[in-house]
Amino acid sequence: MTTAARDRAAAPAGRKPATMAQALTRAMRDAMAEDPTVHVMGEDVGTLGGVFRITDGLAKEFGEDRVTDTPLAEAGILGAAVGMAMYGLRPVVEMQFDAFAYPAFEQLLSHVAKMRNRTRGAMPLPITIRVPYGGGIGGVEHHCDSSEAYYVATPGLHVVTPATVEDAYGLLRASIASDDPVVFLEPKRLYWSKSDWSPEAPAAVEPIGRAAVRRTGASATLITYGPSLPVCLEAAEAAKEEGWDLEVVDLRSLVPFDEETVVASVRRTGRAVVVHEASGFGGPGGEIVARVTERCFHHLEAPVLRVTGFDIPYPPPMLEKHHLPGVDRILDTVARLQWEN
Amino acid sequence: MTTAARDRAAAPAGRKPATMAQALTRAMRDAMAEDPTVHVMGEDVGTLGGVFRITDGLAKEFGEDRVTDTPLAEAGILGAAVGMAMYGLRPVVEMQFDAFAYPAFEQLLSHVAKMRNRTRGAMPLPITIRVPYGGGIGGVEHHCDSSEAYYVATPGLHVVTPATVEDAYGLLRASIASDDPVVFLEPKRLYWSKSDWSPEAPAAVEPIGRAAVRRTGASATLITYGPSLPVCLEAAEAAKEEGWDLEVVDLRSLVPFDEETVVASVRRTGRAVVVHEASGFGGPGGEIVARVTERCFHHLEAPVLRVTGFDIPYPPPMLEKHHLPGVDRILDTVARLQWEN
Amino acid sequence: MTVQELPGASYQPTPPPAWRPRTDAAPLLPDAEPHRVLGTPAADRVDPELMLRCYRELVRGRRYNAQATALTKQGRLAVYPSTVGQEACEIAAALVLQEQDWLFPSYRDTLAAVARGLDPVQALTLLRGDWHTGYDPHEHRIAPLCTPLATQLPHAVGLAHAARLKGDDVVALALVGDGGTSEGDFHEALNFAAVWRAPVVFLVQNNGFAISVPLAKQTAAPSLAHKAVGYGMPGRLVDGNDIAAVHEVLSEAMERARTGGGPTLIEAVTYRMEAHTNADDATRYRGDAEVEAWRDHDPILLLERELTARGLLDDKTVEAAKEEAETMAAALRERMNADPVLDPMDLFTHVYAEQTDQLRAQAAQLRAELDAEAAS
Amino acid sequence: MTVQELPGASYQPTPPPAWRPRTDAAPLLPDAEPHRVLGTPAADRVDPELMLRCYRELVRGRRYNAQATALTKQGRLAVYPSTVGQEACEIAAALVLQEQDWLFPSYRDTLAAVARGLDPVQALTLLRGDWHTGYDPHEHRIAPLCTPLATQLPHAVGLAHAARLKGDDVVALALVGDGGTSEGDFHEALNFAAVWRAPVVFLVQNNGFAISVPLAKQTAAPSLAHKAVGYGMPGRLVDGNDIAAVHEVLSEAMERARTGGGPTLIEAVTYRMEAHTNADDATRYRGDAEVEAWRDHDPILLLERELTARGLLDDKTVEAAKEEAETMAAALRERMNADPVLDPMDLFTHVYAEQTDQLRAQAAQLRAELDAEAAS
Ligand SMILES: Cc1ncc(C[n+]2csc(CCOP(=O)(O)OP(=O)(O)O)c2C)c(N)n1
Ligand SMILES: Cc1ncc(C[n+]2csc(CCOP(=O)(O)OP(=O)(O)O)c2C)c(N)n1
Ligand SMILES: [Mg+2]
Ligand SMILES: [Mg+2]
Repeated sequence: MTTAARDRAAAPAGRKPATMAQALTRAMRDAMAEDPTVHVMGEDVGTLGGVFRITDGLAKEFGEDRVTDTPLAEAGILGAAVGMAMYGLRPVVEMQFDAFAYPAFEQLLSHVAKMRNRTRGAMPLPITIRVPYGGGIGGVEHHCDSSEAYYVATPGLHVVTPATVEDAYGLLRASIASDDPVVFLEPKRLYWSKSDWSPEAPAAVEPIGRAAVRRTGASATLITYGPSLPVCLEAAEAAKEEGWDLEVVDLRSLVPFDEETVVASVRRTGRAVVVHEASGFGGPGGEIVARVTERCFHHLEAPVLRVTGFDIPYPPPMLEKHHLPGVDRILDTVARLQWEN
Repeated sequence: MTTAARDRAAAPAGRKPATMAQALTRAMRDAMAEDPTVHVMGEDVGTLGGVFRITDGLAKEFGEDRVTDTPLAEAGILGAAVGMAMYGLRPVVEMQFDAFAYPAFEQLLSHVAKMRNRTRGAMPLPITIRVPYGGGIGGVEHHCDSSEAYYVATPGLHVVTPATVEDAYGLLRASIASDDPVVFLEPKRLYWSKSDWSPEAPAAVEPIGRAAVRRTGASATLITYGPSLPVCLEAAEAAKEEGWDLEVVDLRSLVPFDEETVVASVRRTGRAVVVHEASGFGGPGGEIVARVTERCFHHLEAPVLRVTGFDIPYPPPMLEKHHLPGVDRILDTVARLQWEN
Repeated sequence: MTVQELPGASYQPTPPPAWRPRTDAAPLLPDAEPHRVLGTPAADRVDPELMLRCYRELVRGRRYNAQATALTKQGRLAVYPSTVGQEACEIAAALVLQEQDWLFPSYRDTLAAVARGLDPVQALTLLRGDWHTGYDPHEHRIAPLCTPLATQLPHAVGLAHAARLKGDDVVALALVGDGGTSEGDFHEALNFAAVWRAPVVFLVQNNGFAISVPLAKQTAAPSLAHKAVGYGMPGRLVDGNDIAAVHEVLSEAMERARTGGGPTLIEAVTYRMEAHTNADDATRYRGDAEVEAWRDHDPILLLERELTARGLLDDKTVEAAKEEAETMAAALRERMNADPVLDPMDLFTHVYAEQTDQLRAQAAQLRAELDAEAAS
Repeated sequence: MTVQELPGASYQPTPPPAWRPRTDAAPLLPDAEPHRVLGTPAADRVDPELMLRCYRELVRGRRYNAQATALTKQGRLAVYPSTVGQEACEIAAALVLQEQDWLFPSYRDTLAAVARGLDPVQALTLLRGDWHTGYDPHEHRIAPLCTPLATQLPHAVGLAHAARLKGDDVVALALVGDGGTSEGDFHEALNFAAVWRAPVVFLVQNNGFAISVPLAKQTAAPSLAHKAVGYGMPGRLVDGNDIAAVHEVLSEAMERARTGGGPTLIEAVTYRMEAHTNADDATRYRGDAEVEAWRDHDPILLLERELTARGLLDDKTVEAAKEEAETMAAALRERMNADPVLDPMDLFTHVYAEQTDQLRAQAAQLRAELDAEAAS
């Protein structure tokens, strides 16, 4: 069952399907309506509604003072957001694409991630940094990076990424509500994924930090997040033919990392594969493998394997399909989980 | 035996001890003397010789055109170095401290790491970026980050870090000679470590990418690099009292990662601990654990464990000792390697 | 009344010792209004041959833009950022370069690269998506088309600086947009260039917008050229649709750079007549009236008027230019209609000079997958 | 001869439609030489009470610097970047602020923070090393001392902007060094400030050096104040050792910001009389003669001369100021001689609002280690 199918199954009858993009827009809208300190800022987020239209309509509803087209300078945007947060606002910053967040890394690593700590809690920074990330949309260079490794390695940041339309709403609301800075990674290629989620009855906003078992299974666990969830669910369907009943865990947030849910699953299945688009070497997968192995060592029938992007710069559009973890590569890897033993 | 002790033991009699700082200076000097395309640039590297005096004397010997005090702007420094490399020079860039390399991350991630790839090899960038890193010197905030996770997660970069005086010379020479960009991480607190290494007969320059077994042992392998090597060697000495004979592997380069040397060691000992100063979560240790576990699964008596910095912003000077991996914490962790089984 | 005579001030105040008034010869403030040549007395001094060459290039450039946009509709290009309306800047930038000079284009400037002599298919490779940079930058001395805004500017400075150190007669010309001037890299590059007196020229094409964001939200400066003042370099403001003016101002700056006079910042006032790219909807942020107002200030039109007034533009010339443009377009269309030949193994070939063990293993994995696929 | 009469130019050229000459009231070019007050007719207008207050503060500030440097020698401070010679800027920056205003200091500006009312022990916490920021920024509205250069500037802009949006009467004053002006964050902050007309004032203390690098290697601009031009904000050049001048220029800028006039960039020309920090060896990059030349332009001396000439400085005042300074220094010395109370568990307390499971486990590990250590 694909994500969309699952979502449809779960939703009450009569709802119109909504896209992840719409759910994100609605999350910001509701947060802004509820809390006057929420401000949206970034390049083209106002009049245009963002290059992905995720902020569509917000400037019209809330005015330019709360939804601001900034000058074109990412360090300036995030740095200004820091100052605004110091004064009690809750900025929601849009970085236009993954690689265009890099100019803001000094502000992110040296201030955003550390300010609460530096001031013994006196100056928390409730900033949400929305970053469209990942590939699969035929984007040219610098538009498809999976940059989560940088964020995950930075203590003081939360790193959240939705894989379903419901979560796009719920997790973004929770991120904006968080008193800590959140890097909110939006899987570009799921922007137009749909479910019967309805903006009229948005899901309850739960705190970030809990993984979700998206499919139960007994043979092995696929651990994944964001853009790779639909691929893993598809792989799990296909695996049935091979006689494997795969469990699929959607991490939803990389920091905090829900070790308990993951460990419980892997202890049960005894085998696991971590799947993500980011390059393998130094990517989040290594961390997950290390933790899971430490906690599940005597339950494991085989080493925890990974299916990830290659250790290369993101490829040009015409070659990206070879780079991205696909169903076949996942199944090939599941097959390497020492089933004979 | 400490590194210095080892180095002394290995060196021919009659040599005067030299510091790592001196070996680094000498490496640049020799590279510049041999190759007129080598240029050194950065903040305070000229007249002052750098805040750590690593470029001491170079401006005097080679002139300001080749050893340049730049304006204070790290993206500008690295960006200009890119242009210089495009024209055939071999820039050696000094970033004054770890955290002050962050402003240059866009140049590093989007250009330095990718230019060879983007141009199908037509425009390689032989740039060496020297970054003093890590703690243990009582430095205030932003002066002690272990930022290697960011570099390691960026395909296209080599990431090299010496732990001995000899390697400081040999690896820096090799890095400058490399046709690829190298992030050369200098462990600040080893700058004043000494050995009988002599600038008169510098070690042969071997290509980067090979780990070194710094101490052979049979009970378990400590996998480490840079500032943590002396700590691991000390721990290995202390472990003898507990009856453990520890092998110590110095990675020397994180990218390329010498999997063969590490795997051979762990297959032999059956147990391993990865030790580094960088925060554990998302740090290089997870990658190492994942790879080693995959390759050594059936040789392992226990999960590969890690001793790392905590998942916190680098602490203030008076508290750093609690954060840094020390001998006791390493031994406590070795003790957890399921010796009873 | 002098200071000394003041009640209470019985000593001689001195200025701070380290402070020295600078007396650079370079003009401090840029032109009060955009420099123009066409339709002014200055046009008289322009070589008719140059004007006619510009005309042919402009016509070709316009046709190139149309063809590239057409290719997006046919799915042959993933995306195309048009320079319709900005052709005068693009062409002039290419024409003022000597053989050994370097061009540093932004992602929008494929036309400048093509006008410099780059094969248009190679220029469009990035946007077609079969590779990133479609050409060897050393061949025509054109740096890779640069997408992260303003990041190419320090490269231009570094290259120019390196060339000067080597004693080579090389000037770097770097192109950037109005939006790009807000980035930190713009600032750092211009500062380095001025301090190093590097032979580099910065051409800002102020086309009114950074995607949807108008200049008024980008800067409060009197002009973007005024930014030169803060770096201690000359700043020039020029009508970016007047190709003779752009050519003149650029040539002067190139000459100054070439003869040791250091960098120049030039703002060319122009307008992006089409949407940001084919994927953009410009009606969301600007009205037709504004676009229409610029039609009468079209770079081709301005030059046509001048040439006509001077009796330099006969039907034959017009026809020949059109024909040349059509030939280029037809060839481009045909070549772009062929599917590019792809080798997935290229993914691993140019990450490092020598493949790491890890990459070798990954390449082997992909090879095996491809072989299996081919076999099935 | 008008354009129309030209042979060949038979049409009316128009400027590009979108281009409008800006006619801002703000002066375009900063002062031709550093603004001065002391020893000039302008000094007459300065309130004697203010001058005397400045005098006491300068003397205290000088003593604070001496005490802090002494503490480094006793190992009570890890490092101290002195502001000897720059006290006029530090003090004036504190004095022009109203209660509700915010100060954004760089790592060097502990004196400004102390002069604003911050407990000196809290100001020095960072440099002693028991924690990072030693105070609650909200208490005195002083942002954390900022080490990554120029990164505090966008914070100041954002805070000022937020306050203005809320309708609060708050101005942010941000301090930065001459070296810091080269960073991209400087550029981005000033541009944002100007575009948003944020109530923020930027004070550049041009003390001649960025560690070892002199201004001439930092910029080729006529002055750092000239950088204001490129952002469309007023730029002022002031003698940074003339406290009355700095106070005046800062006050004007603060007032302009407060009344909706937007940001100002001020360059104060001053000199770092001591090494970069106690760990630095200034003899490597500058000669004694240069330092000596500045002794006669010492901020305290300049003010003393003025006060003496006006008969405002009697022995009693001098003594009282000295005594006040000694009392402060003695108290600081005594308090800094006590070992700070440390709790290693603080490492985990303020990483997030709520500890993650991972951090809880790590805290437990350290707790156990500490307990074991205490038990052994
Ligand atoms: C560092 C960076 N941030 C954001 C973007 C996304 N982006 C692409 S083009 C563009 C607008 C550029 O405007 P301008 O500099 O005026 O150039 P123009 O498009 O008008 O040629 C933006 C924001 C980018 N490419 N690089
Ligand atoms: C981003 C960054 N790069 C480098 C440094 C290291 N550093 C500390 S102070 C300093 C010089 C600063 O000079 P200036 O801005 O003139 O301030 P001053 O020290 O004179 O007060 C440098 C390079 C830093 N703190 N931050
Ligand atoms: Mg533009
Ligand atoms: Mg300075």
